[in-house]
Amino acid sequence: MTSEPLLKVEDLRVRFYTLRGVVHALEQVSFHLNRQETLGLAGETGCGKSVTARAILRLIDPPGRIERGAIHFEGRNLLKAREAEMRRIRGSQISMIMQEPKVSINPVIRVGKQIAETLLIHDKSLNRRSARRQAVDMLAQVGIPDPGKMSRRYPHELSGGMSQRVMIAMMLVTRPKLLIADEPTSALDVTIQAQILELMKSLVREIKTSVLMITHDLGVMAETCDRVAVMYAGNVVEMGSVRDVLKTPKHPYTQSLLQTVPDNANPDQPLFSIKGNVPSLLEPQTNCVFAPRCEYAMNRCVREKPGSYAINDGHQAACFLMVEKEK
Amino acid sequence: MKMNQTASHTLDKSDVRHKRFEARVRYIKDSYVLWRRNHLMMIGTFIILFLIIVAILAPLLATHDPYDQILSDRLSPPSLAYYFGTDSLGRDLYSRIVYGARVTLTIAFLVAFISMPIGTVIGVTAGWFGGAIDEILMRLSDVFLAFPRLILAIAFAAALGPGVENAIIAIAVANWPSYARLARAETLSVKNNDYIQVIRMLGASNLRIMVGHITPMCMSSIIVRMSLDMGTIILTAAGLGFLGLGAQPPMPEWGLMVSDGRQFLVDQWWVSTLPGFAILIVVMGFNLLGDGIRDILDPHQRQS
Amino acid sequence: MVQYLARRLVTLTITLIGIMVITFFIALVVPLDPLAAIAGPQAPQETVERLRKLYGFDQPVYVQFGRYLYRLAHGDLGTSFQTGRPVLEDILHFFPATLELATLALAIAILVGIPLGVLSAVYRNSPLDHFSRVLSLVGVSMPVFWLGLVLMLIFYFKLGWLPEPGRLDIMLIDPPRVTGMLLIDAVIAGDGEVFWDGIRHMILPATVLGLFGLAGIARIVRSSMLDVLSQEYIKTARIKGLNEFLVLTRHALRNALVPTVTIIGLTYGGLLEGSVLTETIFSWPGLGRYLAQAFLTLDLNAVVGGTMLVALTFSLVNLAVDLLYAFLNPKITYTE
Amino acid sequence: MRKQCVIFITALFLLGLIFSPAVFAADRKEVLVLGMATSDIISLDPAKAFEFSGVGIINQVYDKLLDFPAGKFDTPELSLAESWSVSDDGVVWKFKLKEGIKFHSGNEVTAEDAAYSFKRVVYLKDQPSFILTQFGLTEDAIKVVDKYTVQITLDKQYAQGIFFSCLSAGVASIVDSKVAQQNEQKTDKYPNGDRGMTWLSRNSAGSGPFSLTKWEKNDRVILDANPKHFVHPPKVKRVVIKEIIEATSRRLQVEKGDIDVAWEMFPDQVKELEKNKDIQIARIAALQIWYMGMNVTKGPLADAKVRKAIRYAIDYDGIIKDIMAGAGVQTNTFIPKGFAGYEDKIIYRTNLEKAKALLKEAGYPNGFETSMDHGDQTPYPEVAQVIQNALGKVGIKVKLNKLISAQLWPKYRAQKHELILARWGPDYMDPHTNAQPFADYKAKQLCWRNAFYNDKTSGLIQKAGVEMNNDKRIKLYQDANAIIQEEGPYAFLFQPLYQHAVRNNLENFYAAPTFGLWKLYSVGKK
Repeated sequence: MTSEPLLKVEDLRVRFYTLRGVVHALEQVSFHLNRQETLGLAGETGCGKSVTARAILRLIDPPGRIERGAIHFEGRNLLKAREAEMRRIRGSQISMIMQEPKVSINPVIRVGKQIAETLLIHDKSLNRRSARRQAVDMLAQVGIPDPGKMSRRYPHELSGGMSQRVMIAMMLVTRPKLLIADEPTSALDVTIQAQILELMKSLVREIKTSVLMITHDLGVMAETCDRVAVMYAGNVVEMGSVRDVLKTPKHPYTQSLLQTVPDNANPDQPLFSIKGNVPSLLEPQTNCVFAPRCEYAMNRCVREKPGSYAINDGHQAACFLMVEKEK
Repeated sequence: MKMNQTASHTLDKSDVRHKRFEARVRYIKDSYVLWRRNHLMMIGTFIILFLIIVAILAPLLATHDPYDQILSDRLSPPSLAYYFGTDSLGRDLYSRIVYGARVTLTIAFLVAFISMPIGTVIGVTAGWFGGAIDEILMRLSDVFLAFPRLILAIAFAAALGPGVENAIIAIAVANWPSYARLARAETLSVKNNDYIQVIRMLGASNLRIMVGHITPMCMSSIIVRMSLDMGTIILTAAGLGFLGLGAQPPMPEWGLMVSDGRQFLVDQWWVSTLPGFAILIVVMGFNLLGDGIRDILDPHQRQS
Repeated sequence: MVQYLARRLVTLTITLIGIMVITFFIALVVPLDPLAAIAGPQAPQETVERLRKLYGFDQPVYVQFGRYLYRLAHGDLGTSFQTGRPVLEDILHFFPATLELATLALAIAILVGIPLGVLSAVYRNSPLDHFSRVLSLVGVSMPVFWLGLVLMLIFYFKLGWLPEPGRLDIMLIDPPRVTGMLLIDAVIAGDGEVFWDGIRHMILPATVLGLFGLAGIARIVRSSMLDVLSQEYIKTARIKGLNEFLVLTRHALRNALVPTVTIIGLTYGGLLEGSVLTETIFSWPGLGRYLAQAFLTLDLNAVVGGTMLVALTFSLVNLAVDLLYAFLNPKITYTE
Repeated sequence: MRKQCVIFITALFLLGLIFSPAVFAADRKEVLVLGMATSDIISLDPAKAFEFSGVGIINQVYDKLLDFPAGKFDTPELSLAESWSVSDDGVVWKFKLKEGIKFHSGNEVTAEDAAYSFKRVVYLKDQPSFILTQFGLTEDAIKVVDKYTVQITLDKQYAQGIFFSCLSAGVASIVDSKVAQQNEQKTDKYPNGDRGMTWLSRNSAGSGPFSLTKWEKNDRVILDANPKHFVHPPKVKRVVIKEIIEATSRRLQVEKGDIDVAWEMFPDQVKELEKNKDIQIARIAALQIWYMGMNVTKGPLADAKVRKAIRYAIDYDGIIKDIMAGAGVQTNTFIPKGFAGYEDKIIYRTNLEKAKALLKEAGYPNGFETSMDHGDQTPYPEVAQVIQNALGKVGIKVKLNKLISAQLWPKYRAQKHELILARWGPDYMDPHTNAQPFADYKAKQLCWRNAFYNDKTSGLIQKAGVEMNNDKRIKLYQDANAIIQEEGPYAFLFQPLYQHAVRNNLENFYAAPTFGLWKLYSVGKK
């Protein structure tokens, strides 16, 4: 890792000021993503994966606020960038594939037009016709049959898989440097999931894009990602190469998370579930958020908040156990 | 094992009840917060409350007898003797406006509370039974809906003879279809909910379901509709007054006062302008209130 | 599509028949005597009796109704007492003026209402939101007849920005009647002066009427904008890097308009109705006043004919709106 | 491509707009613009028109055998007729027409036309027809003696004053028979020909100072001058009568100078207008009597004392000074000021004591409850409320019913009212037109509607109807009036003033005491 990473998120904190009080959506999020690698962002739903993604694009809707931290993209801090600058970056440098393709595509505009639009707004020199042509080519690339005809369809006329392909086309047509994929497959049925993942893989390779793959599906992660960051209740608790994290998980949460995956080898073994509930994000976090559910919890864990400790090159975890071990 | 289940089951139940209670409390709390946040709605609420208070306390607030003519003082401008001046018959405008609050409220509420139930019943029935009944009832409401309201009101007022009571009936008649439409739509949307189906399987009678389970579901949107309607009702009444079909003199009805006073608009502005403002403020109030209620009931609002 | 249209037209005719029956009987159960109304206070008794026979009011209700149906079947709406002309002729004569007025009013309502609605949705709960909402409410919160006079007083009398009430300047000769809509006829006749003067005369009444429909539109635009803005595809648009303006116009508004068109349809009906009062104030020779007079003088034929026409227009407008709705919303295709 | 198209079309359109403005070929000075409420017009056919504005317009368009010139309202003068003669038994009348007078169509006015005009009135039997038929006129009673002489035979002798003023009424207008016949058509009401009624309702075939160019209902009436008129060629080229229902709007427009005359201003408006030096007020007492009818069949009202008490209780000053702002004169006679026989002695001045006393005598010391019907146009409601207030002071509780005309008149005709506030205007220019309805119940008019079946008054009126000596005739009316005032079913209130706001640059504009008498030919513009 000599060259500086494409994306470097440092100590990001996002809070939502709602009717019910302050929601600590992101408390302590730091990770980096190297060029042309795929980083998986894992964790249960509601742990802040999507918020992170939005924060990177600086699209946190009110009443949410980015309170502190830095997001370095190609060296410059996006949190400091002007809005106009951000707009230029969105869609052309960083783009994002949404979870629910069917609701994420404008229902009243023909898909071809929507894809072309991405091009047109970022390349003023481009004229409509050639934009349309590129859009159609892109549709072909994402493996949509008869792209010419399809480009004139309305979203509701497409199946879920198709829409997701369109979504991908819309986001990759500008060949961005970073693609955020927010659970790109979770809304699709299993058979299609594989195809979509395959498609993404090949495209990414082809246009040399780095990917931030958000998913709660460890399987998906295992097969698509180079590195993994595990999140819990607004914190990155463990980060490292896929192998390290999945084979030798260090953080108790990661461990229990892995245990929840049903083992196909011996099905008769009872399903494991983490005891206790996800903590309410309303309380301010002064301790290790996982402590209440952690079987190794020490009294230190309920008193202070662990920093993240390196285990070996690139593998780190936010847990006092790491420190204890060294002693 | 078995026992264990039942245990967990009972526990569930109480738990659910508790949760539901909590939810309700939180809902009310949120509503309050939203209300506090929605300044326009607060204003609206206060306007209407004020109107109601004025209506109730009219005899205390009024400085003169609203019917008492002092012809020597006719058309005198606002002064300490007559806060809002006097009209073409030398009656104290302030007192008339104060008493007018009663009339206006009566009209608005009567119309609403006549047409709303009718509309709801028809709408729910149509929605619930569907088929021929639905067709007939909806065609009927179409007929009344296609009638321009004022024209229908004129027709009825002309038929029944002018007078505020008839104006009320007329407007009510012109008014129910909008509720029917609403109620029907709501009914159709809840009709096929599982729990309705369950109740049905448990053998509840149509009437019971319609009254006990469906109508309540329609209420929220109907209430919104009502509060938004109030304004229109008041204005329609005023319009009828203008055409000589509404309230009759010497009744201190605002619309009537505006239209009777309009020939003095140029030189004695107060005669029609002040009751005009009264109408403006009240109708505005009802609208703001209605908008507000709608916003509060709207889930989108609750997210933030 | 065809099926759908057919079905709509059938229901429409049913509605119309219903309306006819109702109006007819309303007008007949009236415990008054249209004739005495026509004859006025002075005409001697025998005159009244003679006229009664002449108009066939000596017959029992069902006979009159029967006759009416018969004539209607032959496309004859009967003769109006007010004008002594065939009702159909009258309606065709008065309706265009109202149509023209209402249409311009609607245009105003839309052009002002939509921006207001969008503004208050985007800046929701901000002072701007409050301002535009109150503004849009002012129009519907005042008795039309009063607002009309006040505006006339200000803009015509005091400021003199706008011409006197009426449809056209006294010195101008209205163009040959083709559509009956002054502006259109003026264009057809290529008569610029009349056209512009006509517009200037129309501004005031159209505004008063427009304000009347404004609030409804602004309100629905606001709420549907709020709804749309919370949709995923808006986020997508932002992710694509569109600026807020494009997001609003190209992506949000387009969707928000879908529910709006229905309201616009209803509003149009409302305007035809509001015209009754507006026309009286601005001495506008339209159908609204004709109908009101008809009711006040119990001009039966005119009442029934006129009401049916208004209802017909109203229904047709709504049909058109539903079709437009289908056009705006690709999800809907009218194939049963 | 499409874009270019649009541009091209709009361009054409705009070009079209710049072209050829069609303006009436005269300047504003030659156009007289009146603003009034004309929505009552139903037809402009002399044989049908019976509404105020309708009759008023017919007066400008048609000539009659006898007529009242502008500003003179006492007795009709010869107009189309050059001379007349009557048989000794006073039944056969001959009228000789002036020669060489032309209709607007260019046809000459002949006895043919006169006969035709009268016959069609009799034939069409529409509202105003009674004005002629009351003299027993039938179609064969009207004969053409020679080209310029028409002869009319009545069923019996009638007072000449009555007959002549009827011949000067709008219904007696002389219509261009050729034009009318050309436009003859069959209608369901007149299966064997409508004598051109349908056509004449919106066109004119007269010889008067103006010809009807256009009538747009609820919009305007346009009259163009007939410069060749045999006595009264108009001073202006064109008259536009603009429909403006709102009095306020009329007033604003006259002050702005957009109209030259604003018809019938409300008293309070007049007060303000008098401050404007560009405006003068043309006022004259209308031949119109505002009265309150009391239905003799309804409870206490049956008692003459009660009716008298009510007459004493009414607050006349309140009505005239405050509501009418002085724009009215109290009257205690059914013969209006302006007609021969008018007596301006006031019998009833407000006197609550007397009223109370009378009620006591009648046996209603604490008054009673009753109701009053009245119209919905200002100032009816105000006047009604003042009366309500006044009667309240003597214990008579009055419930007011504000009714639209469609409800008011039927109720009145059916004798269903208790008290009713109404007004009466003459149908032709002779006291008889008031005396008969007010005092002769056999005429099935006001007297009958209020169920005052008094043969004494009825007899007096019948007698007057045939009395050739005018002074004797007037005396009979006055005797009848004395009785009516004492025990009759009316409380006479006042005669209003017609008050029109007139721009200063108008000359010779004469307010007329009734629509039947206004003439516009005299009006000029500086």
